[in-house]
Amino acid sequence: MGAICLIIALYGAIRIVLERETLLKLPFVNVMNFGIAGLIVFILPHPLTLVAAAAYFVGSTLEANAIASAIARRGGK
Amino acid sequence: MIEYIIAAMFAGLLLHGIHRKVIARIQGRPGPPIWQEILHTLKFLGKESWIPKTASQGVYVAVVGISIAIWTAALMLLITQESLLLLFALYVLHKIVEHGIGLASGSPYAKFGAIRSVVSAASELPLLSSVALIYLITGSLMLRDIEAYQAINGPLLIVAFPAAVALYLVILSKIHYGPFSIVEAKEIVSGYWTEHFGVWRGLMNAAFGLKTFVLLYTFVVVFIGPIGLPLTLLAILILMITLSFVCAATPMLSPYDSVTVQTLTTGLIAIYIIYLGVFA
Amino acid sequence: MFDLNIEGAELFALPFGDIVPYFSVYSATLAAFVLIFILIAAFDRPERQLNIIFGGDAFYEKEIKEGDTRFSRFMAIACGFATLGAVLTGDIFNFTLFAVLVGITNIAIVASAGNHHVLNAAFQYGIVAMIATVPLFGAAAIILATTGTLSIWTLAGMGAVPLLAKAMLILGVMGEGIAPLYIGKAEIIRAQGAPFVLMIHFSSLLLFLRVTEIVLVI
Amino acid sequence: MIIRKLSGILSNFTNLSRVYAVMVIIVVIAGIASIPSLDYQGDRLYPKTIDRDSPLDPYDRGGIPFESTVVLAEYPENSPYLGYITAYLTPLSLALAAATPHMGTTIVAHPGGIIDEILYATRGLDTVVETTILFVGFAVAAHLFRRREDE
Amino acid sequence: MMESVITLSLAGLIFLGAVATALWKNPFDKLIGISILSAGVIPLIVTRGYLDVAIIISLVIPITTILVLLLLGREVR
Amino acid sequence: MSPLFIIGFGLIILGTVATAWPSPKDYITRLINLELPAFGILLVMLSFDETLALLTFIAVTSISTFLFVRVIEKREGTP
Amino acid sequence: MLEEFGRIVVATVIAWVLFLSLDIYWRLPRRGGVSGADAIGKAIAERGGDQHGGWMMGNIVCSPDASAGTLLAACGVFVAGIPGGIAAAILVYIGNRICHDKGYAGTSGALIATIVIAGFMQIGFFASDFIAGMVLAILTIQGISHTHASRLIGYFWRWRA
Amino acid sequence: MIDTFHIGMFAASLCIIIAFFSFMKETDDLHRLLLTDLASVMALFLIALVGTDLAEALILPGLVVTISKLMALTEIYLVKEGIQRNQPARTLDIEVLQSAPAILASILVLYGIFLSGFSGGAVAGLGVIFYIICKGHQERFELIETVSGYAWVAWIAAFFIILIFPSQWFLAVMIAGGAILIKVTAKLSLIGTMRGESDV
Repeated sequence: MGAICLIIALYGAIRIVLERETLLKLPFVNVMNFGIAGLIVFILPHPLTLVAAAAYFVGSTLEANAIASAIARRGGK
Repeated sequence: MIEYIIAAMFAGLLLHGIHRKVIARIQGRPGPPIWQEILHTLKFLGKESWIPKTASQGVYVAVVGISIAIWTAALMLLITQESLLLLFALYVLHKIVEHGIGLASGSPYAKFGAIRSVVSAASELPLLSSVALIYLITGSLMLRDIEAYQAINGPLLIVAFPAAVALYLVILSKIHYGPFSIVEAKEIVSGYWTEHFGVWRGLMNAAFGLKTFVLLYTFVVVFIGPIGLPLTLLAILILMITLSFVCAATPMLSPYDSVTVQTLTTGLIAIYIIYLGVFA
Repeated sequence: MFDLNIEGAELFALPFGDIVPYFSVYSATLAAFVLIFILIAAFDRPERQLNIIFGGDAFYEKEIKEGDTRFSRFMAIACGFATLGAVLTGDIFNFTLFAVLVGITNIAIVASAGNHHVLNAAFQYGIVAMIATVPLFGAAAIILATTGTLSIWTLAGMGAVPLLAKAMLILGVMGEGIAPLYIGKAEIIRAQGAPFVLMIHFSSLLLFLRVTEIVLVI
Repeated sequence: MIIRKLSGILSNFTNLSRVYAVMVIIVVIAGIASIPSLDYQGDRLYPKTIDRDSPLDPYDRGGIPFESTVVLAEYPENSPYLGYITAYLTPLSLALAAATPHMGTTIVAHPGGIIDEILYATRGLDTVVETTILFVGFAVAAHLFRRREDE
Repeated sequence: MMESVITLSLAGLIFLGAVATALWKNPFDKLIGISILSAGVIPLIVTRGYLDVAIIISLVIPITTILVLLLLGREVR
Repeated sequence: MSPLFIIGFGLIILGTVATAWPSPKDYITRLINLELPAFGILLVMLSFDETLALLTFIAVTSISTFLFVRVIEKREGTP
Repeated sequence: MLEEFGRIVVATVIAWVLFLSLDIYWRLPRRGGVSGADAIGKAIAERGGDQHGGWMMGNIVCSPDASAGTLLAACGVFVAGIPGGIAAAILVYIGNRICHDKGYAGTSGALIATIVIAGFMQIGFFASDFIAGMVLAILTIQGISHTHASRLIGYFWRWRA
Repeated sequence: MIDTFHIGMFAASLCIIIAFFSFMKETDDLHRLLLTDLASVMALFLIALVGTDLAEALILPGLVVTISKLMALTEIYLVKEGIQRNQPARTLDIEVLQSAPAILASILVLYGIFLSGFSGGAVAGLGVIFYIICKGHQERFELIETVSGYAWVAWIAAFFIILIFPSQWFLAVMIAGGAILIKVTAKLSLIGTMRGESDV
């Protein structure tokens, strides 16, 4: 199961690298985040891991949100 | 104890007089009598003196005291045959005296002198490398051990020739009218001690006399070895005259050239030390 | 006490846990000088500068702001105590920290002048002092890794410290103690405060003296 | 002439940092050759013992609260109560340790533990200097910041 | 076995992110590269079992990103 | 020698090169590239299990990033 | 092995339906919640996708929505059973507050997913299936093709509205 | 024998050479400042290579040195260039800056207080900085400075307690942990207020 998450995370990362436009990279970032958050839970099944996965997920979502908003406010494109 | 100090002071001042005389003779002038510096000092000591209003008073006075203290302590070290490293430390602290004297009064000339003394901090570096070399050869920095070593193995002058050259350069850079004495060049009146007059000037003259004597004495003790008092004094005199010859024959370098020459010397000696340390 | 023939006899030691500062003849002499200079910095008035207006007899005194003097006086005293620590400490890493403290107080003393050139000098010096932490801490780390200890007491006379570490230690102290050259070149003449500027020079010279001793001892 | 050229470089003080960088590079390049001959003995003092199953994972050094444990300090005779701080855990961190095995860092950073022992007790002077450095650094920034507000 | 495969893939993720960060020219792209990099780093921390560290780091990294984004906001006209 | 250490030092070297010669040579690029060696040293510390230092290091790196941001935005600003 | 594969496929379909219906129910495709989501939606529309679908994808990127709620609830149930799912809901709510979002979609997603997963665990499924399933489900929406996914969501959105 | 330490040393030497070479070529002052941060990473790398508990205890002072020097140097840079009154050319007004700070900062501050010591101070300080730069601030400079001054004194007192009355180690550790926490947090958080906003 962990392998699925890992492969999807890697796939997401590769798609990020291949995508040209910055805004359209962000959905792939989201895919990668899902994969990594799932992977974290599979690596170490422990109640605290849930918090770690949530923290990672929320943190990177916040990051993506901030980047997208900054691009929107800056360029208007 | 005190008599040693007084004697050394007068000897140093006398050496200064000889120095001036030799230079004058080489340059074809009659020159002042050789006791001129002693008379100078005595005259200054009797003069009326005060502290300038704009000066930083504590530094102005304390630095004179410190300069006397440093060289007295250095003489004591030589007599009690303590650590050479401590002597080196006291010598380096002399830099502070120059700097402090220059800064204490608000005078720009004195400050220029002080700043030149700062930038020529490189002149201490040869001494550092020569101390390290001596330690490498003798395995000790106590003056008594160095004397013992020389009593067995002959003068260090031969074995540690680069160190001797370095110390010679250091003395040369501290002597008046020399190629490296940029801190008291004539374009900045008389350098860092322009503003010290009266008793202060007299005391400093005395301290500098002591300094000259101590430096030359150190050279003889460290590189030639224990040869008895009369011979030591003779060696000091010869050394002083060679220094005077150098001073008379060379022009004064421009400030940064002087720094560069001193740094290069240090670098060469450092390379020699590393060579000794790694391959020997 | 390690009885090496370098710096004279040991007078006494002051244990602070793993860090054992010691007074030998050498370091006690240096410490005495440091105390004198701390006293000078603490109680002396800075000099006042006279500016002559050329073409006339008039001159005026530059006025000194009380606040500026207070700051640089405080920093000079702090620098003095840092120097005292650097001279007395018996531990390599502690020595490097004291060296860094000397460096940063030097920056502070220089930077308390408002002049643009002087601030520029403070900045340039600060950059050198900052990159000097690489050789400083690097030397401490290499010494710790190769000999397993940082205490000068244990290291003394062992000869186990590699040449690389020694060279880096010297280089690091050079970087922290390079301040006098900067203040010399910058127009420090216009900056006030002989006792404080003196302290910069004094502290870096003492750092050199101390590092010479350390390099010879370890 | 080379001396004149060199002194030209030295006299410009923005070049000093460059000269310094060159010196560091030279020393490091010369030092690379000697690296293989260095032998690692760093674990003489305060070595790590890792016990993956302990709730204090990377920092488990043994001992029970208000008792001592073995700590390899440089001068154990100078710290009569060596090992007590290492062994101590606050009630809160004891509760955490009982609850989960994956919070070792938090537990040890809470008062008590080996790092506190080193930082506060055996090498306390380091921490004094360190906090003073922070204080001075901040004082410089605050002084300059405040001054520009006054003007 | 699984452990080493995971480490290897995460190493791939890390280097993908690092190289992308180094080579991309647009600052926003670079920040996305950093986020790929951190996606590789945090599971490695979890693999070691330091969950508290992982939580705090995954909260601090977005803060760093937002701090950098302060430089990339809308131009004042 | 753990794989973490190898990844870490590779990352440090890569990051150092990237920071030393950033591709568009402006402040922001360099500031972002500075994160790469920081992550590298994070992994090195992790490989030695120095977690407390790691935690502090990340927090301090973030704060120093803010210091740089403050300077850069002032520098590009208008009086 | 084949059975496991089948479970994952089923879990994927369930998770897909669950989060898509919840997101559309909470009107995520109506507009971009924050400016970033808005911009992503417009960028996708420029590529030839659907505007409303793009907005929803932007919203998923910019804030933990029902999909994130499902994933974290699955994680929570995987590590700690039903209480884990509820804890996940709380965490998702905090995450939503951080990301400037009302938090209806994420929280309700997490709660409903907890119930659904708990129910499916009674008939032989594992919570881990749902983690993998959710990751695959999000892959179909966000990770394959922006334009097609957005058109699909747009189709659903018009059907609801 | 070649082991981890040696490989690390080689890598560190290589990095130092690269970093210093680049530093040598650089002329712009701010770029040089950025490169000094890179250099400090090298120093930490060298210390971290030792890999014992002692190394870890040495990294923390190393970090303090870095951050305090940077603090002083950036301020000097601003004053020296005469740009300390500049308004930022860009503003960032994204929504998350309104919502994120309160929650993230409170998590970080609470966790930092729990950690105590220098690590806690750094974490909590980061939280406070983040809050202040996003939400604006009121200048309470004097008060915070005073508090941190007293905290410093308390730590010195703790140090002497450990040295002179080692039997009171428990009290001393508590004072020390708390005092350093307060001090570091206060100092670092004041950086956030020193941004010199347009609303002053």
